[in-house]
Amino acid sequence: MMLIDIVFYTFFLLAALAAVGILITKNVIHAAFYLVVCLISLAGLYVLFDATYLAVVQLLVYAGGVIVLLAFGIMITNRSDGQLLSSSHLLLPGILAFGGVLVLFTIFTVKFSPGIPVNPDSDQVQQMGIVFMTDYLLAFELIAYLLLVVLVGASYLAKSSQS
Amino acid sequence: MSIDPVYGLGLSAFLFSMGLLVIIIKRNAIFVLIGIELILNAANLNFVVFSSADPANTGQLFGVFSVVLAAAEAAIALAILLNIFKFYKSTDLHQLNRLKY
Amino acid sequence: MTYPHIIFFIILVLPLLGGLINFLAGARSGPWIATAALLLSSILSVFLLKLTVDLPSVLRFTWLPGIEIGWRLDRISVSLIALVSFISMLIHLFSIHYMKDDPGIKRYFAKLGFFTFSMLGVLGADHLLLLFVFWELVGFSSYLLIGFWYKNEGVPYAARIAFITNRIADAGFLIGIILIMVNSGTGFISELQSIDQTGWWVGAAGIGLVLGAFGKSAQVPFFTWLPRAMAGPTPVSALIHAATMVAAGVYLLIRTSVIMPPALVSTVAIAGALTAFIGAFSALAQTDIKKVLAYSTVSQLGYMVMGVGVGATDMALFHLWTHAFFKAGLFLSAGAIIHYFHKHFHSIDGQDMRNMGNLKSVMPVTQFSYLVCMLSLAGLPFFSGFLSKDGILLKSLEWSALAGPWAFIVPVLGFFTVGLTAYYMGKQALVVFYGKNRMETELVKDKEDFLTVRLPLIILAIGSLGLFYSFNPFVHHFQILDFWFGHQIPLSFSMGWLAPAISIPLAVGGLFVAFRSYRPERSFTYRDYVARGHYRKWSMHALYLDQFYHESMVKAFNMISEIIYGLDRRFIDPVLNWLGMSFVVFSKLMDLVDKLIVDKLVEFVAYISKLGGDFLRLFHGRRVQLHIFWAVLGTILILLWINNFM
Amino acid sequence: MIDHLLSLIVFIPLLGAGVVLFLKPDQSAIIKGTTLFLNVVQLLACIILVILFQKQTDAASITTNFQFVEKYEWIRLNLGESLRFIIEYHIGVDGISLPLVVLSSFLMLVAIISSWNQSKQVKGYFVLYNILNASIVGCFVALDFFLFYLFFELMLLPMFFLIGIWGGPNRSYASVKFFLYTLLGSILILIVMIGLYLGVTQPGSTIHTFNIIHMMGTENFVQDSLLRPGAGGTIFGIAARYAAFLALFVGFAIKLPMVPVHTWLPDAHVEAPTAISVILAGLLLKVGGYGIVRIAYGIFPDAALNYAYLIAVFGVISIVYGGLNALAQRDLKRMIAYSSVSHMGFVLVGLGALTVEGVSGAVFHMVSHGLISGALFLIAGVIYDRTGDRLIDNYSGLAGKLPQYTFVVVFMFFASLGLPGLSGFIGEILVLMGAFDSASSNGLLPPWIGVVSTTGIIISAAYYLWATQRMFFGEYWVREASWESNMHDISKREWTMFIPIMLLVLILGVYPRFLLDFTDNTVNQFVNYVLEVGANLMGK
Repeated sequence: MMLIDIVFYTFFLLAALAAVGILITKNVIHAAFYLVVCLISLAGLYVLFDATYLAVVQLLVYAGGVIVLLAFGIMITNRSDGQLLSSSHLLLPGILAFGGVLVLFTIFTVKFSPGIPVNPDSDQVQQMGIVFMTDYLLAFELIAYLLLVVLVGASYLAKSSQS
Repeated sequence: MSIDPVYGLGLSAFLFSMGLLVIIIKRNAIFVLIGIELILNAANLNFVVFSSADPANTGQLFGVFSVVLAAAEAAIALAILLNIFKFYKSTDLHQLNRLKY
Repeated sequence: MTYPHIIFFIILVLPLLGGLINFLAGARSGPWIATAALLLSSILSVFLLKLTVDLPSVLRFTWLPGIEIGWRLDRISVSLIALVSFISMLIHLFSIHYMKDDPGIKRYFAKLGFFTFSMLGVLGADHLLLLFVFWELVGFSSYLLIGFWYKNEGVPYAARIAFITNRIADAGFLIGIILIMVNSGTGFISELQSIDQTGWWVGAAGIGLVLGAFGKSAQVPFFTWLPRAMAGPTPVSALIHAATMVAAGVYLLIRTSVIMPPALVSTVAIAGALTAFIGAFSALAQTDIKKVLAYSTVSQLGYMVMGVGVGATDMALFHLWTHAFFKAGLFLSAGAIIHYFHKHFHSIDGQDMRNMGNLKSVMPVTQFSYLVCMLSLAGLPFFSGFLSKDGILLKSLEWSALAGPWAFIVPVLGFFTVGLTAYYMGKQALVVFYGKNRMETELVKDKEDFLTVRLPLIILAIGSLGLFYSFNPFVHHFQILDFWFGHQIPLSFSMGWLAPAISIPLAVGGLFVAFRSYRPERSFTYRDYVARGHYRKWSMHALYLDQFYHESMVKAFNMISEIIYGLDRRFIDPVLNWLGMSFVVFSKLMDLVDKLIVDKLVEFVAYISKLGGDFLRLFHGRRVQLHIFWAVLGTILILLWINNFM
Repeated sequence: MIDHLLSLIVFIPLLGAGVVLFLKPDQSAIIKGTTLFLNVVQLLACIILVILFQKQTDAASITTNFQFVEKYEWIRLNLGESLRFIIEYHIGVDGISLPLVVLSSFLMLVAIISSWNQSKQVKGYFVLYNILNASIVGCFVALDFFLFYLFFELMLLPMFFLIGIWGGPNRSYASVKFFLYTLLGSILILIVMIGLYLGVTQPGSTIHTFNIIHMMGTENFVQDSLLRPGAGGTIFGIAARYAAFLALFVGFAIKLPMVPVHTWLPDAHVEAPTAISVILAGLLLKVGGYGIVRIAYGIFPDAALNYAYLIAVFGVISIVYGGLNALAQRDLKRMIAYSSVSHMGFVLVGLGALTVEGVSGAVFHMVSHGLISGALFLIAGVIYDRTGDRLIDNYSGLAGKLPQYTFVVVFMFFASLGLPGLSGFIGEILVLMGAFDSASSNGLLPPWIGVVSTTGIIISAAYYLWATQRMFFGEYWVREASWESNMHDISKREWTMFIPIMLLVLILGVYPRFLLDFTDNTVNQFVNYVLEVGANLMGK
């Protein structure tokens, strides 16, 4: 058992447990923090899977931006009367779907993963930068515009409701 | 690195299923959003796992796109949620039946 | 187009042009312009006569595709053209005086010009169709002129009756023309002699032509329109209803009698004699100065038609000619009298002879002209009327001798009419010009205008003298007839002296009886004139024919039209509507079927799909999240399915 | 340009409709001006057409005699290997349709002037008006049955609205009546049209066609068609071709109109606005007559010969019956409407006679009656504009008050009752000559037809003169004192409508070859065609 394995399993378990936590908690704030844990764990896993750049992005965008947004949303919408909305009558269909998907994906994993070659790591960041600016330039630009539009749109939606 | 991709894929499947379960059984819209984030991350993990086997790292590339899209989605969804809350004074999905029929 | 035709067209168009210019010019100068145009026209027609005397001038052209029509100017037509334009000129002249104060004087002269144009066209036409065209125009202008004083009561009716009576006759005429054209291939009057006269159509066409002529020439049974037409201005009566238009029928008969079957010709003779008699009989009791002349015109036209019927077409034409002068003279004299009364005694009916008397003292020239024309009409020797009338009577005697005993009705009626004519004319002259003034007021001395009154009267009176036609009044051989018909075959009838021997005593006798009853010194009252006694009433109302027509035909006709209109509104329209309604009922039925069966079927189909929808709705709609569940489930199943195949 | 002259004439009014459609409803002056201008252009095009039209052609038969022919495939569906569904845009004129085309353009122009003071919903009025114009002209030039039927039906719609919206007090009844009557006729025509389409193929192929010219060729009928000459099939006990002819004839006779299917006419006329009455009497009735000549007679010459007598009898009945009805009328417009029935009877008699004179007369009478009845309805409109009343008995002695009007009225009344020198006479005399000639030349009609028809001219004289006497002669008097102030004589605008018509009536009356030279060649060929082909087919 190497150190790296220990780190891996730690992140692995953290992510899985955080997801379970999200499921079972009734408090939205808790759920949001479980999500943060899950996301950070996943960022760690990304590093272990040689995706350092994405791991950084994950930390910056998710753990930073999205969660803050989420927290604001929770704070604005959840009134302090303490009524927590979590229970549902849809437990059975949810579990069915959960089971079904899990089984299916497990089947796929078992079926396809043996064929995946293991790749020696390389300097990815530089390579990705090149690819972004050459092969995927259009997509890159589009996603930039999309973000801009979303920025404007979100602020507009939020603002128009004020008046 | 020599981690077996099976673990990654398994975790991804688990997270996806979990997100789905959250989406289906939770009544609070914010939980649903969180569930969606989980699903997106599951998908991202999949990208990363496969990317590690790919010399061109295309998976990671798309992971970046996906993260950005998830961020955009979250922003818009929260804005809509805000409006819905203004209107209904609630985020209970079971009460949002105005568009039914 | 040859030289004579150019002149003819100038003659033809001049009256029309004169009338038009008159209409555009002022009321003062316009009539003179119209008169001048006619003067030019009559001078040109004399010139034309000189041109065509040797060779008839023929002009033909295609009017309708396949139908050639044309003009023909021979001695007869050109002579008559000269006559018409000359008399029309005189009447224009007289009208200037007569219509001086009428506000519609421009309209009047325009219509008069139009009439003259049409009449000249009738005379110049060689083709029956062309003749018919102008024939109708003549009728139309006559309608316009009779109806000239359209505001007066009875005038519009008179105009309408005149036109419609003529129209009825013309319908027959038209049928006759078409039958001739269609069956013989020609409609030229000058070629009628040479056409093949076999087939049923000849008789029918002949009857048609005779009908047309009878209508225009006011013969039995159509004559009632002519006395009514006296509602028009008196110069119009002189021109149209005495001298020219009514003679057009005779002219037509003269020209077309060649194709008529003998039986028809005999009928014409009898109808003519009958008309002559009825006209003279009706003139006896008239009190209206113009009505007397009107019935006398009917009677004289009867003579002419009788002349055609007995085969004396030449004499008929001659009588037409002489009649034009003396009858125009008589009418103009009457016009002068009426005008005199209208001017000086406005409140008195200036046409009622019972108001007149001793007019010789104020109207000497009129009296002279009237006397000459009257004696000519009465048929005394040395006057033109005697010559022509005796010609006809003599021929009728000859004809009846050949035709059989029944035919003697014709000369008998003819001679009887001579006596009647002399009687009523003598009576009229005595009542109007002699005796005592029968009005409350004194007569006013008023000089007759020379140019517009005396001149036309004198010219017409001179034209009525027999001197121009024959120095010897008892010889039935006239230069003018030679001129018209070429060398004339002398009468073969051995008793040429018989006609004058009978007619002169009759005429003198008639005048004598009139003198006995109405001699100047004898005073007679209104009562003498009021129609009493059967004979006077029948005479006054012209055998009640007019009333008969009105009561029987006109009313029946109107009633039929009302009935038919009722039929249209109450039967045909409702039946069609009912048919439409039955469609509506049918459609209501269909509507029921639609509602109960078709609609229900459609609803059933809709119900089925609703059931399906409701079933499918079970999977949706309750919760938003359920959609996701189903979607995932579906995806899983699809993926499993794909996996199975892979 | 010259090649498409006919299309131009047909589509100029549609262009007008399009332009007017895009104008604002309150721009009435521009709307009227546009319509007027385009109509003048159309009339000029018609005049060019007349000038370029060859009076005598080398064509040997009626089927090849058309000029200015335009022929394009319009609708084409391929139904498998050798079958095709083809509708052609096929137009052309010959001597029979040319005068009617010009007449319709001319009368339309006059009617625009007549409706110049129209103020109610001007835009809609003129849009419909333009459509009406195009459809009428289209009817006269169409050589494809489908195209003809299209225009024939298209005519109905604007007419329905023009009567139903702009008409008199009882307009909805009248318009619905008009619509239903003519629709019934259209259905009969439609049935025969479909039957003919299925029975006729293009020469030398198996493709069915709507081409009228092909339908005239007896060799183009398919072997198993009921309508093939000599096929021997019957419909309701009548030989199929005869039944088809009767259906067509009735369809067009309703439009003509013929007694006893005429009762829509008086109602429609009384309710329609003046300009529409003019078009109705002047043009729509002619479409019926034209349809009989071009389609019923053209396609079924044998049936035409067989039923010539019947047609003439109905013509005679129309003449006398319409005339007597006119005599009974108290409403001026109704009287004129019935006189139209009477006069269209002459057209039927002329067609029944099937002689050159008769058919020439029928065509001439259609044109002449178009002008005269148009003017007569304008006349009724003049007095109606002044007082809002058309009852003859409500007026008296108008001659003194309105001399110019009286002049026009007398002129037109006498033109209509057939005074020589005016066009009405020529038409009538040609028809009568035809009727009498028929007895001796082709033996179709006995002479009594002509004799009884002649009574029509007496009856027409009776009602016209009676109306004149009652309305215009005598002392001046009108029923309502309030009318006095409106009693002014004919205005300049009204003179501009009357003068051209009067001139044309006069010219046609004095020099009928002005028109007959155009029709003569075609009519000759037409009569020869009907007589020869018809006799051949009847012999079969």
